[in-house]
Amino acid sequence: MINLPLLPIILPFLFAILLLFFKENVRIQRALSLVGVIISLIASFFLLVTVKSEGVLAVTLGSWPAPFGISMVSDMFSALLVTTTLLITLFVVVYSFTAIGEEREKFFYYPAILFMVTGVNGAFTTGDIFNMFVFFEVLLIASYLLIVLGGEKKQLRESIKYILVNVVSSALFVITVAYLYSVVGTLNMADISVKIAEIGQPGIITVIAVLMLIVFGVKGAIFPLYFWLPGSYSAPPVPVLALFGALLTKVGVYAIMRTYTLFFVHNVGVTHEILMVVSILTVIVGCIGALAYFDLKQIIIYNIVIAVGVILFGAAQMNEAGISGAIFYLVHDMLIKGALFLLIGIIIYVTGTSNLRKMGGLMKTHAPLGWFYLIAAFGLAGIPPLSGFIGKMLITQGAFQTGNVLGSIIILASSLIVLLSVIRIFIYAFWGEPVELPKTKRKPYARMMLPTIVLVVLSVLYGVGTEWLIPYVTDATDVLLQPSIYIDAVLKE
Amino acid sequence: MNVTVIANILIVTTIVVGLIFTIVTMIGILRLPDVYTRAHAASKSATLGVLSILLGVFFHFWLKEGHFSISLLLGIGFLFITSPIGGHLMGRAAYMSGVKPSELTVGDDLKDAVKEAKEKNMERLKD
Amino acid sequence: MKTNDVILQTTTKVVFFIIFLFSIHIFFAGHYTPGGGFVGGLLTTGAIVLLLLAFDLKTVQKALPFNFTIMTAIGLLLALGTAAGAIFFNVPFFTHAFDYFTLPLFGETSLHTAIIFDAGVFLVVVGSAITIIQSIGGDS
Amino acid sequence: MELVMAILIGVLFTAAVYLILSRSLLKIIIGTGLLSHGAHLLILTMGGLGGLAPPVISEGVTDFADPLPQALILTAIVISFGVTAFMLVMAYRAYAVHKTDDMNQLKGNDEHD
Amino acid sequence: MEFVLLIFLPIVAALFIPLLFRKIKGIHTGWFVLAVPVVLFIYYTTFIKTTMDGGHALSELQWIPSLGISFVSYLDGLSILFSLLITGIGALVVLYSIFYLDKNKEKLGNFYVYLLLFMSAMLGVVQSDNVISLYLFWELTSISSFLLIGYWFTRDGSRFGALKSMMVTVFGGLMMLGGFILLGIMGGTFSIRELIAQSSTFVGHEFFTLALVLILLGAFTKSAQFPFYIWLPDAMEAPTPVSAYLHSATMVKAGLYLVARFTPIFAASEVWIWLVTGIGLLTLFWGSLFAVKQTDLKAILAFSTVSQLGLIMSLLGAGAITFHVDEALFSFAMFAAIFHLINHATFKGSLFMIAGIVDHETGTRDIRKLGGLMSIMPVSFTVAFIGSMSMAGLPPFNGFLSKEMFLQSMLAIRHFELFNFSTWGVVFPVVAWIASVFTFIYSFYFVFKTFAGKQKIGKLPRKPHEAPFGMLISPVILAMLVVTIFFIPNVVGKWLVKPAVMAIQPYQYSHPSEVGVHVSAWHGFDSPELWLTVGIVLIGGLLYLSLSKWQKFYGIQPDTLSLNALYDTTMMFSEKGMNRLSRIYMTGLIRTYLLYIFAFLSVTTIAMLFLQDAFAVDMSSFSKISAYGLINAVILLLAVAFVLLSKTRLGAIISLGAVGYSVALFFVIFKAPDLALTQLVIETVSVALFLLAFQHLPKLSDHGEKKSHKFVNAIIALGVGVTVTLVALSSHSQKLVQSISQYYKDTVETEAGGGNIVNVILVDYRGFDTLFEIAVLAIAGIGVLGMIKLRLARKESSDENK
Amino acid sequence: MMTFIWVSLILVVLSMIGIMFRVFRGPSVPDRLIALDGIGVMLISAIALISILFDTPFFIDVILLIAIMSFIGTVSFSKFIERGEIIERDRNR
Repeated sequence: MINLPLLPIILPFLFAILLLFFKENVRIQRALSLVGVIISLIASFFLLVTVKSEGVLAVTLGSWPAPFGISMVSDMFSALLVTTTLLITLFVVVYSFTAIGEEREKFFYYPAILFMVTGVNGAFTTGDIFNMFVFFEVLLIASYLLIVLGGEKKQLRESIKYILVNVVSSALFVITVAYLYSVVGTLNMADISVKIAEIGQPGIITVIAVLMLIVFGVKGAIFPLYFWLPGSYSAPPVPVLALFGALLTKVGVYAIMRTYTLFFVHNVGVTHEILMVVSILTVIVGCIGALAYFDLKQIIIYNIVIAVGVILFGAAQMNEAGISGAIFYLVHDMLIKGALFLLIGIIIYVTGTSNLRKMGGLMKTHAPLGWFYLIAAFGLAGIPPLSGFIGKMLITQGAFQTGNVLGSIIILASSLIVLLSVIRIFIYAFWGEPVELPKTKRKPYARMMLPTIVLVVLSVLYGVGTEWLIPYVTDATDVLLQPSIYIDAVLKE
Repeated sequence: MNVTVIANILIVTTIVVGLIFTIVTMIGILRLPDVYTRAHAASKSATLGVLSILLGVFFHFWLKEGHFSISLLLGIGFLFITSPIGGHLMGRAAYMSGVKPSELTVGDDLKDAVKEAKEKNMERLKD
Repeated sequence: MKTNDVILQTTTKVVFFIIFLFSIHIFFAGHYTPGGGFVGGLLTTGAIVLLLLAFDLKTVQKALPFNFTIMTAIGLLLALGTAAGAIFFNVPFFTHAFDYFTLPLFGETSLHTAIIFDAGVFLVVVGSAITIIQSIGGDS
Repeated sequence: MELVMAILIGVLFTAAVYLILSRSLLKIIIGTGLLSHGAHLLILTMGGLGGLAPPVISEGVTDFADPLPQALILTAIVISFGVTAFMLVMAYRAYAVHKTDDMNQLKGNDEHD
Repeated sequence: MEFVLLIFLPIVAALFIPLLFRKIKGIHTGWFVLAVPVVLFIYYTTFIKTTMDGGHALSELQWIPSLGISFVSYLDGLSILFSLLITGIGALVVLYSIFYLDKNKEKLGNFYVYLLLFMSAMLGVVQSDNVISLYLFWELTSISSFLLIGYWFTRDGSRFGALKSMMVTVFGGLMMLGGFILLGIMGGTFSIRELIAQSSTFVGHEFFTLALVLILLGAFTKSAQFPFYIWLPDAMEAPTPVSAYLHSATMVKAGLYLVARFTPIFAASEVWIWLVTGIGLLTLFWGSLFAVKQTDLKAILAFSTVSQLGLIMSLLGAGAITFHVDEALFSFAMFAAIFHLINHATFKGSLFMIAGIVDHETGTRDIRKLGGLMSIMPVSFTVAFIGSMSMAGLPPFNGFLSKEMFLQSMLAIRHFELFNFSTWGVVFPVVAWIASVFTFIYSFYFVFKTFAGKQKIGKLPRKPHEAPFGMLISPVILAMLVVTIFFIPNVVGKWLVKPAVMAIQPYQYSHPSEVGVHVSAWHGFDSPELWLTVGIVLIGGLLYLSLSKWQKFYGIQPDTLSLNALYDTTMMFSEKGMNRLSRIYMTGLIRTYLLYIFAFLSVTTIAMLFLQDAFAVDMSSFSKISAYGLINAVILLLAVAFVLLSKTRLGAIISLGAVGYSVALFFVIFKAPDLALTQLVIETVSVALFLLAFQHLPKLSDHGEKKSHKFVNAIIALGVGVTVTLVALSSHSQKLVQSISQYYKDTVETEAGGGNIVNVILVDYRGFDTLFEIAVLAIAGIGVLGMIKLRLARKESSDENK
Repeated sequence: MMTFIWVSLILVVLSMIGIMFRVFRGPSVPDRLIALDGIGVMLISAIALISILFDTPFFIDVILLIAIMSFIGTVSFSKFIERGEIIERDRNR
């Protein structure tokens, strides 16, 4: 099956198109989107297994030889991310059945999700820099649709900022690709890597590297480009927020990791130093934000920023521990952010507010919610044996190995701030004197709990079962650290 | 006197005619006193100008390159149909949006017609 | 206010067909000369816009009774289907096939699966552009 | 020619950014329009402007303009058309709901309480 | 049997607790729980025999073998000692809690789950041979402590204390993890045994001191050393059994365990000895000083715990000296440390239980309201008396023995000649002695202010009476131990202490019996420590009697200058301060955010361009300037200027259209017919769209934007423009590699069957781009439809009213 | 011959620039529009001449396209100026 890497992209796309035919029928919408996600997920698992056994899979579309057609490349890194993406989408879709409301379901909610997943998976899989731009646009426009769908006052206000920042960053993306094309004359990522190695990364390529960092940094929300994120992400309803929080910034992070391990590896002293400084600053500003707010959504949103900083810090180390830590942390963060957003969605549903000061004593009425929240919170903070630990440990190890002592200690200390910010939610919302809750139906609560719990359990398994994942992560790390594996797979002819 | 020379003469003539009209258009648009007169310059002489030039180019491709361009002919036809209508619409739009004609204008029949129509409309709304 | 647009409406009826034919021409010419699905689709869109300008939404809807969202979806399916056909032959996605045929009337022509793909593009462009224009125009 | 184009593109970007930073939503949208024009011209310029003929196979022509940037621009044009349309509608919906196009009044408090 | 699994036994048991609590109402859940520590205690005693011979037992459970992380239960003297403390005291505490906590009023299910969780965690900490799993259990103790302190979660104090303890201890834990990772890097393994084996190679490694400091941070925070002790007094909000268990007998000793465990690795370092001894002594002094200030029974005990932990810590530091000097003089410091650790667990455990009993029976723990309970609660008094006197260091109680040894060690430090100790060493015994005086005072203060003096029964919330029998069992057992140990110190020493000492100082002993320490209560009149003790009793007694006269001097210290105030300020800052800080730059205005982005973009890029020597303009690579190109450029410029200057929206659209058309003209000039076609059509459709949308939009206005803002905007915009231009010129001048497009020109006819290369690229070579680009268009279409048709804004009341 | 085309092209472009002056001067919006329409027409001439200069027939489609587009543009602008709304929902209401 030569087209295997394409399936996780094409299948959601196909189902999204099919859903357009049944705009008004909510039941078909739900069923089809569920089926679509599950089938794609199965395909992605199959892909994961194949990549494990056969190494990097590359297919150049249209049977053209490699640098001329568009190559799609599934290495372990992208296969892992693709699978995680679909996994989270599955839970969010099930959660949405009860949480999103029938009006939105009738106006292309599910197609938009599937289109977005198409874009995300495409961006993860593509081996062509301009094609990546196209996939970015697919996921962005789907996200514009999701963020504004419903047309509530706040949504409209914030989505303008979101769309504006992203339009600017897209324009920057285009010009950066143009610069790169001008210098190396090719668009295929493997080929670019080869060409850059041939010419030994002159200064202009380093400048382009910085531009790339800025382009992807806007999407990945690094300092000082993240400012748009907290406001915009707080606008859409929770399931959308969960999807955004778990997936969108990660695409930017993926792109940075990919380009900084594949292209710009000949002047590490400059490019990766910048990346590292920026990532530490990202962690710090994320921490400030996570503490500054008393709003459930905002606290978790700022934790996205922190996580981005941590992952990129790991990636900037360019050694085995650092990179595999970054990969571990990346997947962990996708899972746990999804879980946390779904959890706070339930809290907001139960209490009718996202303001922490208006909550209290939920432990007396909603104990299971509290416990699962606590587990997820500890997982986020990297308490072993939960999911965040191993990534953070490896990242720190990698940083110590390269001698970045201060950075590692900041990363470790950031865990404390993360813990403080999420435990504050626990203390305010679940402990304390109970406040009067608005009347809510029990049934939706239970239905929303189901996918959430499974996701939390998955994240716990991710932490506990680290040993099973290590072969996969090692493969992914190898590809990132040795670009030749990737290049050989793409340019094999 | 072979074909090329004839073709050249044809081409040059048409293009020169076109150029003259084009320049006249420019002068008209710059110098005429109000919208309506300028619209007149733009829609009529400009159309003529472009038609001639296009014809010249058509001849060039047909006679010298052997490329009988249907779309060029189509374009000539299209311009011929639409250009005056565009002028008409713009003139009307100008009038409706309340642009005053030049003081040199002798009579304004449309004013009364519009007034009448408006009054009728008001009456209808009253019912 | 009721306005008198007889001149415009009459010409539009003629001009619409000119534009439409031209767009079809450009669409088919695409593979060898400038043009293609995009421009073709956009031109058709332009033609429909002209209709909308000269008449009104309701009239045009009656004249062109399509659901443009569905048209978009069909276009996407068509494009995807052409590309995905390759899956059944286990060759890389998007592998096109073409051959030269000698058809009566047209002379030697190449039949290319890319043209189906381009037709998908055409449909999507028309469908979504008109969807957008109709929605904005229909908004009060 | 590339020099002229580079400066021109710089001007386009300057104007676009200036408009994007302004307070009026309308100007911002117009600014994004300029931004995409600038980006498209840039791709073309980066491919090189020296080609002698359009990249269409015809007899006796060998020195084509670089077709690849053109294809990329075409893609980019269509995408920015879609995004602009979307943004336009979003802007006027925002105006309809918020009754203002002043970005200072459209500011969020970013949930600072 | 794989006894590593036993670490998890309490957790497994905890799984059934909520069920038992809910199903079996008649029997106090505690009875079921009690079985766990008892069984474990009995099981662990069987190892004493092994450890007495200097042996150890090992059992391993793999977790992440690829990274060298596993659960290893490594039982040597030290681990067994702690395991026995944990399970032994644990059993007593559970027994006590059965009577302390009412089975009908309390949520015992939760309580015992937390307690069992803690027990597992603690066993894990003291038995793990792998630093990573040690860290795992370490954090688990912090978490279970958090849950236990916050057990009565509706009380403000509980929540505050829980958070505080968690913040401090988790912080330490994280730093410790950093230290562990550094050790792992230095030694290439996470196993403590293997690390110890190669510890000699670490000295001088660049990370050595850093790792040491980081690990000590972990130990100091957990063991409530100065200045991290602040969490411990607030942790007293926990139910008393918890305080007795976690916050005096076991969890706080984890830090001591850690220091002891890592002594073989770090003892070589001067920093280690100074820090451990110095901070320990400072904590001892500080804790004892402030214990006298407190008025809450449990707070007194908390500060006394802090102080006693400091004592043991300083002993551990002094014990490390033996690494450098092989003199008998220093050899018993380590013994004293371990011995006092045991003693402290016995007397402090009993004292806490008594404090709980007093609280339970009188309804208050405020020492100012208590007094004269001696006659009403004789048994409690006896236990409290025994515990206090032992704490004060008086015979015939075990505290006396270890206190004497402590003083002896501190005196010995004077003779240590390395690391500047010869000059500063004299400070140690002086501080130790003063601290002991205060220890004496607070011990008396605790027991006599509560039980002696006038009865103030009227002031008590409840009518006091002696505690029920069950509640007294545990404190009485502990008190009996206090006395017993005094008489058989050397038996305890042989069974428990010496094996532990050997585990701490493997470089010195090969068998426990080699630890040449013999404990005796009487050293003769010429021993200095005897006279020190006499001095303590005399001065302490005097000061205690005049307590009311000088206790008020504590008021001198303003509240704002204390460490607690520091913590409170920090927490306040983390909420309010961060909020204020974030308000400064998170303005909610998109202009601000974009300013950051653009400024960053232009500054970094231009800086990189020149720093990296990348700026280059190579005129020869440029094509020649054509006249029509130039004219068109002028047209474009004019159009752009008109866009900027136009005052009406129509004018702006027209000029934007003009820009679009001249771009199209550029496409014509640069031989791109496809682009020109597309651009023209799109521009027209866009203009139509603009016109359509603008009928819904207001007139163009700059809303009175400030001149200064406009100026800043212009500067930033110019910066971006210049950046784009410069990079464009540079990258065009450095076309270092031939473009791939020649391939398309060569194959388009033969292999792709087309003539228009651009179109063939679009539908064939790069058809995938096109497929998703039309997807973008389609999504935009449905998006617009959704946006216009779906309007929930009408329904919602409004979120702006808040 | 080429020189002749060149000169013609320059003349056409100069006319365009002359008309551009009217676009800026106004004074009314319809003035500008009319001037723009004129520019559009001249653009057609210019491109026609350019196709001769470049010696390629591939731009001829552009000519027809500009004609179409400028017509649509003119119609929509004039409707906008006249009525403020360019596409009505139902005219017969």
